[in-house]
Amino acid sequence: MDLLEYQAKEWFREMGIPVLPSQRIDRPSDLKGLKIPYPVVLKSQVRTGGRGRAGGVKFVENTIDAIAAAQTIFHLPILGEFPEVLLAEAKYDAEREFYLAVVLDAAVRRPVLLGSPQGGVDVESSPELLQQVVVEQEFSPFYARRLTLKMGLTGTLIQSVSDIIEKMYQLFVQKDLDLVEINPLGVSSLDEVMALDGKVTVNDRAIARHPDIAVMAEKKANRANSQYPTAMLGSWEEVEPSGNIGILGNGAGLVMATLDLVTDAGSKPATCLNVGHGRNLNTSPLAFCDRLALGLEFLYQSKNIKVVLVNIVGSVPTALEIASVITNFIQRHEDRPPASKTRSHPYPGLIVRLADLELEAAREQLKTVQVPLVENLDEAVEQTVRLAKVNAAKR
Amino acid sequence: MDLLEYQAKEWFREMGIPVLPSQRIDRPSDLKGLKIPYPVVLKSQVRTGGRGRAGGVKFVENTIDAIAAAQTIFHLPILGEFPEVLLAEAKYDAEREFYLAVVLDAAVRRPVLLGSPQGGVDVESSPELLQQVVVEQEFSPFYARRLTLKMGLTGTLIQSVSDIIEKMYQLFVQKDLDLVEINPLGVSSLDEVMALDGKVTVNDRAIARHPDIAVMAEKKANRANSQYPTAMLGSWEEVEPSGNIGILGNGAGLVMATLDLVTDAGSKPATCLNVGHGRNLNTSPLAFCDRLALGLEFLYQSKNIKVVLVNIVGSVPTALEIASVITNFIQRHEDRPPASKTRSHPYPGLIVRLADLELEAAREQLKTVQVPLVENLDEAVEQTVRLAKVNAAKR
Amino acid sequence: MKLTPESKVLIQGLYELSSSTHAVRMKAYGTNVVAGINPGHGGQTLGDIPVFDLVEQALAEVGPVDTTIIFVPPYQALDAALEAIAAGIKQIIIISAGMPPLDMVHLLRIAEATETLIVGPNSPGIIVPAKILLGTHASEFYTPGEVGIVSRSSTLTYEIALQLTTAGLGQSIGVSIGSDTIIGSSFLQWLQILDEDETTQAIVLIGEPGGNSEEAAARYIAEAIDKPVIAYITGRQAPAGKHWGHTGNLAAVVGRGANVGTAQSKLAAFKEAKVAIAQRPSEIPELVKKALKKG
Amino acid sequence: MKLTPESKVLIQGLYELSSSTHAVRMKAYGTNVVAGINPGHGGQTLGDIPVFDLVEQALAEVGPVDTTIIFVPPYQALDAALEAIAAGIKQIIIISAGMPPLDMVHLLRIAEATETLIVGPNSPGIIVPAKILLGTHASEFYTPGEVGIVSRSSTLTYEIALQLTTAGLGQSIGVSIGSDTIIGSSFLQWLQILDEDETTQAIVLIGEPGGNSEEAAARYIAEAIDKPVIAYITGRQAPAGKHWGHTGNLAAVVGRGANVGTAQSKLAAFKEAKVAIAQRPSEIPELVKKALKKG
Repeated sequence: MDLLEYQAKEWFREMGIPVLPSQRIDRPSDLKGLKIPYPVVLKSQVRTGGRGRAGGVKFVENTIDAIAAAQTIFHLPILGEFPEVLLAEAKYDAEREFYLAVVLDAAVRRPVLLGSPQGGVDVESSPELLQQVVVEQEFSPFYARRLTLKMGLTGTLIQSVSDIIEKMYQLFVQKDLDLVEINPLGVSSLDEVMALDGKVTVNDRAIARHPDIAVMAEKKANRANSQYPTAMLGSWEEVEPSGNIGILGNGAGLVMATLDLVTDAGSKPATCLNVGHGRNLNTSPLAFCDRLALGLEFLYQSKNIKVVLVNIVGSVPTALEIASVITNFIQRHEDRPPASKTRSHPYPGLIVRLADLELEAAREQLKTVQVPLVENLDEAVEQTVRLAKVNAAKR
Repeated sequence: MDLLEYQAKEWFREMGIPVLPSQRIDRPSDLKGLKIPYPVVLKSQVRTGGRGRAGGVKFVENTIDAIAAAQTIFHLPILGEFPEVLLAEAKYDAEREFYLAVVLDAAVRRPVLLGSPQGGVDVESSPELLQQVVVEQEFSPFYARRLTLKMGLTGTLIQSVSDIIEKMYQLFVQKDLDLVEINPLGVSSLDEVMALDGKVTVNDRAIARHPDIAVMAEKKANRANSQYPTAMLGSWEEVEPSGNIGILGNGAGLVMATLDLVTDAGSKPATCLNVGHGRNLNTSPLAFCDRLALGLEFLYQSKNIKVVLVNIVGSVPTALEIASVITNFIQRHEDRPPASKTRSHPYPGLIVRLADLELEAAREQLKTVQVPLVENLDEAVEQTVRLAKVNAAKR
Repeated sequence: MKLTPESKVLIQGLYELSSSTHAVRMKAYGTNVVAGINPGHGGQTLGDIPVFDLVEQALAEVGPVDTTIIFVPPYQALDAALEAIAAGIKQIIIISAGMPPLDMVHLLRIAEATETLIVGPNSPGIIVPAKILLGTHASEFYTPGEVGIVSRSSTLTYEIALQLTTAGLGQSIGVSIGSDTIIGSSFLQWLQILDEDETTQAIVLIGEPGGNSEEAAARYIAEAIDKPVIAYITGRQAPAGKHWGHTGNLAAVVGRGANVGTAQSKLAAFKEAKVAIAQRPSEIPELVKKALKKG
Repeated sequence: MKLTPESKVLIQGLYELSSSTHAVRMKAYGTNVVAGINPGHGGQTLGDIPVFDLVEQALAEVGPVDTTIIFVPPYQALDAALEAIAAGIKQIIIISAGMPPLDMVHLLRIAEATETLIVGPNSPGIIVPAKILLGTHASEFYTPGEVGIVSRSSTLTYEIALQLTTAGLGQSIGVSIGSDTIIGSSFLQWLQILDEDETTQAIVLIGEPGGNSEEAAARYIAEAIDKPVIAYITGRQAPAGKHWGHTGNLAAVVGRGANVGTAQSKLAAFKEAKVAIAQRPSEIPELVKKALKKG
């Protein structure tokens, strides 16, 4: 989960990382009660990058200009994202700008400290200046000093920048982060340092063990106003809005393999859903059969999906149990045809591919609702693609 | 630094260790605003043990009784200590009582978990039941489970008591403790657990790196109303109020050796002062010479001290520099004889023992104020004892 | 790596979710499951598996153990693994899904210092068909034979085992290293084990988007592996960043190329290493047969 | 233990308080101080001692180092020691006073795993008279000879060295292990080193109230030490719990006897071990002479 800049800076302040005086602005009128002296910077709080170039950052000198600028920013989407809040912040005269980050590196299986003496927007353009230090054993401040020296710092900056890195690392460990980044770290003419912008990514797995972060995650989820209990369901992703096939499988690798096969066969999957239990991050997970039923419901709600391909390999419920879930699901829907309000389209077709030692009983079960059970994966894909073309041609 | 029970319980609550609803009582009238339903236990908040037997714990059933009991407890010293505050706490029906502690063990150089299924006042009487687990490597909850099994716990108590131990250990590390003890840990008939009394000792060295604890330490020091800037001075201890010799040395071992010699020679030291720099816990220590001058002043203020023995071995300032400090000190006092208000007694005699390669210049320097410089330690002790007897006989 | 049917096996978290089912399956497959651990349940038995409160208690009873299989909830997996290491167990398979990666960083520092092999987390473990099942592999799809499978997936691995079995190609070992950001044993380690294993005649490597371990494996195969390797990478058509819960991706950060972690990058690496690439699961048996004929 | 004049020595915290004075004294005594570390001062020199920002930078310049002496402020001492260990230094002397004991617990776990010797903290270090000074001992009181001194004090150790020197008894090694609750090297380790040291003919052990290391030493002497040992324990007359800032005492806790840590308990242990006990510093030379004549 990515935090917004103002949230990241609240954490920085708690850790003792220097940040500028700032104030959260929920609506333009909040600027009337601004406690920071002008000039002030207004910044759009969006998770995407490039907001400066997009016009999401504005310097203002007085209340009238500030309110006007805030109104503009609130109505400016950045890469499609409208800001919920703005951050009003004091101005800072940086003589130099550094880049600092702590990130988890999968290759070395350790956190890595990153730093460049060329921060801000320049950091991408001079990758050769980016230095790194692997935190091999438990962190101790000398790892931070090692980075500052690789960055070419001297004198008092060694200690002051090391102190910032140490606090970033503490935050990284305390909050189970994937990434904490300060870019830029402003350096004044007196060699004082200031975190001017910050980015924090919390590891999704660890959210449940941090009550404060769990609250943030819940608020974010509510804000997104998500219709489906996806956390209970498993992981789902929209692949291609113009697609017309839904894929439901158990296991991420299997779902991706199915997606590849369907796409290679010339069709467009719209949504893929993994109901495998391994990846369910919810702490009170539903049983597999419940997730399967919920997943089917979810795909059936999607207007553009013409065919749903179910591909389940070697799960703990038997093929017969799975077939029963599917049969019950179909029967429930046949009993209660969709009300015009909630659904204006016919149900999609269904292809079920199961792999198990004993499939006859499952096949018989599915026959009662006219759903074919396919054993071979390639054949299931072929049938899916064929049916999608037929169904698409129908309407 | 020992915390009071109510302070320890505040920390327990923050860590999620279950404690009873309680309220701090600064004066008997506070009981009128009591938010805990009766019956209630009133407990004297003193650092010494045995308060129950001494009458410092009383059960009360209503406000009138509570105020009367509080007045009694506020006026009841326990081993010489009057409570500053009381703790009013809900009653708890414990079916069993356990003992739990985390303590630093100097012998194994590791924290040790301690536990006994016989807590409360019985714990001392059944030492054979006290179990221990050394936290050899970094803590992990299995160390706590190991202790609960050694204590003979079974079923759900293994996990619930392990959880308490885990939180005690976290507190131990987070706050740099020497000791955290729960005695008793009450166990209800439903196997629910509750920390009924707690003891926490913070390591004195670490106080300065915990801003919250530093504030507590400062308050405690202010309350003690200490007259002398002892933290700046070094470590001092009153040895024997009836003694008449003051000892000032550099280094704890040397001070203790001098104390032993003086006592063996039949005299009674009143106060010993270590002005060695090694043990000064103050973060901005005075220079050695300043501590020496302050230390002399401190001993000179003491009415009952007849002789001060200075014993300084191989310090960074030379013998001559030390002699100069002493000479200046004596001259300053001779110039300004004590006002009758602040001092009603003559200055003590002074014996200076210095060990250094070159002592002649120092000896000459001290001669100007009629202070003898003795090279041999035994001889210095002998002269001190003799002078103390002479001075004592004088008055 | 000790993978004989005589190996003594422990199960930590015997009463968690489906783990008792898997414990029974493992026993039935011939795995020598000597004890289970579940604090609070010491003294009970599951089938004929005795249950203990602590690993060290179990070891005092049943003697040294070769492998422990961890099923405990994800936030308790680090502690379970450290308990096993403290008791001297040298092979640990973590089935639990959802372990925070920093717990794994902590565990791996200690595992490296104590020379402990960690497989997983979020892994179905290891199977040696007809000999030993250490984990949750769907053993019914495997048959003994000459093909070693190393993978990051679970069900996709069974799919490919099934395709091989159906084509008459048995398997020597099947292992999934897990697909989390931070995992214990690597493709490299298993390629080396399979290269040295006498039964294994060909190796199938199954990769997916996220991380850069397939790229490292491709380079290693070119340098050090003598046996034929067939690579299959899933997720070619998956949109960037969509991985259905697999979190092997690196956090977006300055200084990392945009292409890192994509299936395309992995496929390019295998192509450069001249490793045979299967386009689809059903192509794998053909390529294995071709490679074995050559050999 | 490498204690020859050729040993290369590093000083961490060269500009802290009195450490530059001590660095100059060590150099003057013949100690091969090859570099000093002070972040932010890299590139400077103190006398002819080059200063670096990081230990690893210094080692790249001056080659491997035998011993580092740490003078940094107490809350930074753990980091300094870990930096030295990460750079491969195997002998660390911590002069700094005021280190929190849990920092030492952390350090010792790592020092034990890496087989690093830690002397201190809050220790004046080691002196081999006329050969090498590793720390802050008042070297002027020492002369070369046959008596090994191991102690928990600083100035009291110099006092006793002076008494021995005055009586014509030179010293082979003088070491103070420090008197903190948690310290690195122990009485036992040094008794063993002195027992094996060819120059040492008699050992003087100086103890004080707090902890139980003297009691352990007494038992060890009875079991394992062949050379004569003279023990002197200070603080006999000190009221219980008064130790002038030395914090070797154990926290009061159930299950620990009331007598633990007192001078009386220590004296009883030496008496039981039949170790000669000096009543006062000036008695030590007599007892050493008596012991050497016997030997």
